[in-house]
Amino acid sequence: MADKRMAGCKPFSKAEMAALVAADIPEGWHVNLGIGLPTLVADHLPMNREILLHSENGILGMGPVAQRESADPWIVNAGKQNVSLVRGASLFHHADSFAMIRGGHIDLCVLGAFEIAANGDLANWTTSSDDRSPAVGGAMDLATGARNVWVMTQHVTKSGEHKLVQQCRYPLTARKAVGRVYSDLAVIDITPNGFSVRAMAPGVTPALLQDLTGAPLQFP
Amino acid sequence: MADKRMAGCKPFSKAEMAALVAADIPEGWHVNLGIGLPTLVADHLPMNREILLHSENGILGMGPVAQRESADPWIVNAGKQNVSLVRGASLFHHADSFAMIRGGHIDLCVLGAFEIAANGDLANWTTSSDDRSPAVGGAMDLATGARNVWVMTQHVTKSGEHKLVQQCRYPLTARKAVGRVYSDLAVIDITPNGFSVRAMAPGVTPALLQDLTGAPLQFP
Amino acid sequence: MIDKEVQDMRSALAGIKDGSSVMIGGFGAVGQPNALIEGLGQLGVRNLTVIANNAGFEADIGLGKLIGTGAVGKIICSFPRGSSTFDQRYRKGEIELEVVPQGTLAERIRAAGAGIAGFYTPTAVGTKLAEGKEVREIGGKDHVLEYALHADVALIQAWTSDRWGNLTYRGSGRNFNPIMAMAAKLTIVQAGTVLPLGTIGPDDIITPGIFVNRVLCVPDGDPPLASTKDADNG
Amino acid sequence: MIDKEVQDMRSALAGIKDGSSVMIGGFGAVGQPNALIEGLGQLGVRNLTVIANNAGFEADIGLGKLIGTGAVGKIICSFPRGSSTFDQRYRKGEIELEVVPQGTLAERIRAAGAGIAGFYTPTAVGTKLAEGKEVREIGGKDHVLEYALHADVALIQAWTSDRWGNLTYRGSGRNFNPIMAMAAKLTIVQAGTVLPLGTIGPDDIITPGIFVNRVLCVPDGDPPLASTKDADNG
Repeated sequence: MADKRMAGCKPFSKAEMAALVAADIPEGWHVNLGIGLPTLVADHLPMNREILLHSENGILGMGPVAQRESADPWIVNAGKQNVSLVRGASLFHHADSFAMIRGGHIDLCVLGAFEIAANGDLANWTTSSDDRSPAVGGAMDLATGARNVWVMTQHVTKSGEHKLVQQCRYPLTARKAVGRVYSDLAVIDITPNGFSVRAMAPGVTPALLQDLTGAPLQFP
Repeated sequence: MADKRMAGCKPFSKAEMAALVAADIPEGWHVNLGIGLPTLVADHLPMNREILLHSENGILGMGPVAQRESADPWIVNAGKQNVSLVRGASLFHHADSFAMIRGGHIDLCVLGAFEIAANGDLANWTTSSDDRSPAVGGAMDLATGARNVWVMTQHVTKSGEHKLVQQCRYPLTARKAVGRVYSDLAVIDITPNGFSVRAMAPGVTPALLQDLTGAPLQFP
Repeated sequence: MIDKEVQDMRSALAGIKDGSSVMIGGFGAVGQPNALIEGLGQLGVRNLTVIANNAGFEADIGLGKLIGTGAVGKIICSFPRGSSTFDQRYRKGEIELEVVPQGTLAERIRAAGAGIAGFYTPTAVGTKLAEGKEVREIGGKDHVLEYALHADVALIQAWTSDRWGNLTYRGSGRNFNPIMAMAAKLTIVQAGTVLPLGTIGPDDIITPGIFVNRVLCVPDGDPPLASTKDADNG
Repeated sequence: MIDKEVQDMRSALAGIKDGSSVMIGGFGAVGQPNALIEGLGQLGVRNLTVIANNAGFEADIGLGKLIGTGAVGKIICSFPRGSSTFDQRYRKGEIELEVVPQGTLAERIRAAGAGIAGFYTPTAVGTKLAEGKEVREIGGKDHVLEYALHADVALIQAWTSDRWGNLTYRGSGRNFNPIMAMAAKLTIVQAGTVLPLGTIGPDDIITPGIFVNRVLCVPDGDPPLASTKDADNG
């Protein structure tokens, strides 16, 4: 991002974003980490908290991505990576797995996003400019079913366009789904009054953050 | 039954009725036997045919009712009797069990009946004269879901009233459900043209059977 | 560390109050959480809505006893016959009854756990149990609309558990227990044994701990042997 | 004696014809019945409707290869990305696509197996995947009506079977297999091992044989190791 206004800012790295998310997850939560950026959260979970990772293809209690030499070829996560199981893990079929999701049993889902609206609307599965075949996977189920939906995303697109917006332009994944956004510039809650800033990356000012956001920010 | 017209007739005994039903079950069928008379069918299944018995409380592959000394207290059938499992039996929960029933996977259900109509309507769960609390159990699911529904019943009530009728007076269990009736006097198919007699007990005449039946009989 | 095991009945049942809806697992004597039901009776709460397959059997144990105390204001079940305490109160109009076909009951409970708000089933079409309900033809066949059945609390009997609440069941003790565990806000388990985490293999767990809130170890042995003669039942 | 084991691919696949709808289990490389898919490709049938989570991956194996042959006229799946053969045919308009959210896909398949004609789900409300569908408010929340998804045939990968078709799965190979086995008129299983009846314990059977028509023993070893880097996926 070659935005001059960013001079003096130290945006959160991907690892820092993942660590911020991980630090906010209470012990005992059952968590589904979406493909991409959210997957990094697994590497930052506090060792002294038991947090169970769910994979929509039928695993509760995933461990880290397996090293190639020790990988069990029969166990993959939703990103088709070979993963391990922790002690106490369980396996089940797809209908049971999405019963967990849709039934509100998953405490948290962390997803990527194209756009997040100030009312919590999420667009993360397809863009109107996308000429690939449309593909949704489990995103709609997760965004609708999880008790809490947090998004991890760069604050603006590579070309500098807003991703936190007043209203999504891209096709929705779910309405009023997102509760919190972890971007490289800030941590922002979605409240009945819209975006509310919890924390900012070093050097980011309220004025800058507002400039880079397509809807009004609250600074409580 | 003190009906003078029955002189010279030899109605099927309960065991004979059960044997008739059992003889008609092809190898490989998955069969649910209702409470009461139908339970007797289990004792008459041909030894040289593999027929799997289903119990709606989550068993496929029931064996005979267990002797008290060898009974496993943790395994009961739908009639709350202790039963055994055969080799190859499986256990599952209630929703999965009724998925088997409702999904059309059970080849045959054998039920008792208060009334069977000529169009296959079945009334077997409550009578208008019944002042006990209404109780349906799995009867409606079984009568609706099983691929074939056969009824085992006395041909008339103890007071001589018709049980095979033109139209049920008692509350229905399921519409157009029954395919065949095994009574103490005859084996009767239910066809698009109504009751069609397959076999009669020794000494029973077509005229007598028609007298004891509340809807026209075909004798093909 | 997650540890769902509680050490006494009071902790196990905390939060159940007058008017709570309570699912109770079990079919016949197998898989019934008798200790939890007994504990519930001693709480002194009233006006419970109970969701179970039956309305109990013996008057001096389990659900039959609970109903006898007058704690239950309504029961949703498939087969309330065979319970003298229920019969007495029902005849006097002291307990409300909703009879649901057994498979519809199971599916409504499963739907609640699975986030399905309603579903179309062919069961009960054209019968008095479908009266007043929406009927729709789908695929050339009539179906009744039935709704998810949620509860505040589920009382579950399991054979083994671990500290995460991963459960196994024994024999036909599975019955309604796994689906009820999914359908309640607060799922309380009476387990015969609590094993170290990891002892129950990933393929062997029937109810993952995600559905369980509390586990009370109740090594209360086998259910009584059932009658070997045929019961009047459903 | 019931013996569902067949000895060759021809017997396994008999009855699949032009226009058949075919469910194919698997998620990633795990639980995919690759031998059956290969056999299906060699049948020369056309205009198949395939129901699966993905549209295959590699162009030279499994569903990707099958699509490459032009045998598939329509695919119903949640995530058709990552399949070059699908992409090519889709851009040319040679294959029809119905995208279904993964959980709705699973539930529609399960509904077909369970005799549920339709259900109300909150997933996809307010999105373009709910366009044209009935939306109903139940319990203060909008839900979309979705229908059961049946198939003529299901191709299933299992770890072990017996001659009755009782199945177990390995690791995450369960995925769509158990529900697809319930939802098709003809369920054909590729099993790594066929064990003597009774070897698989009653509590260990995941798919009871009632859902299985034919079993072909295919001891084809482990799936390939997946990438350890994150895939573009869903």
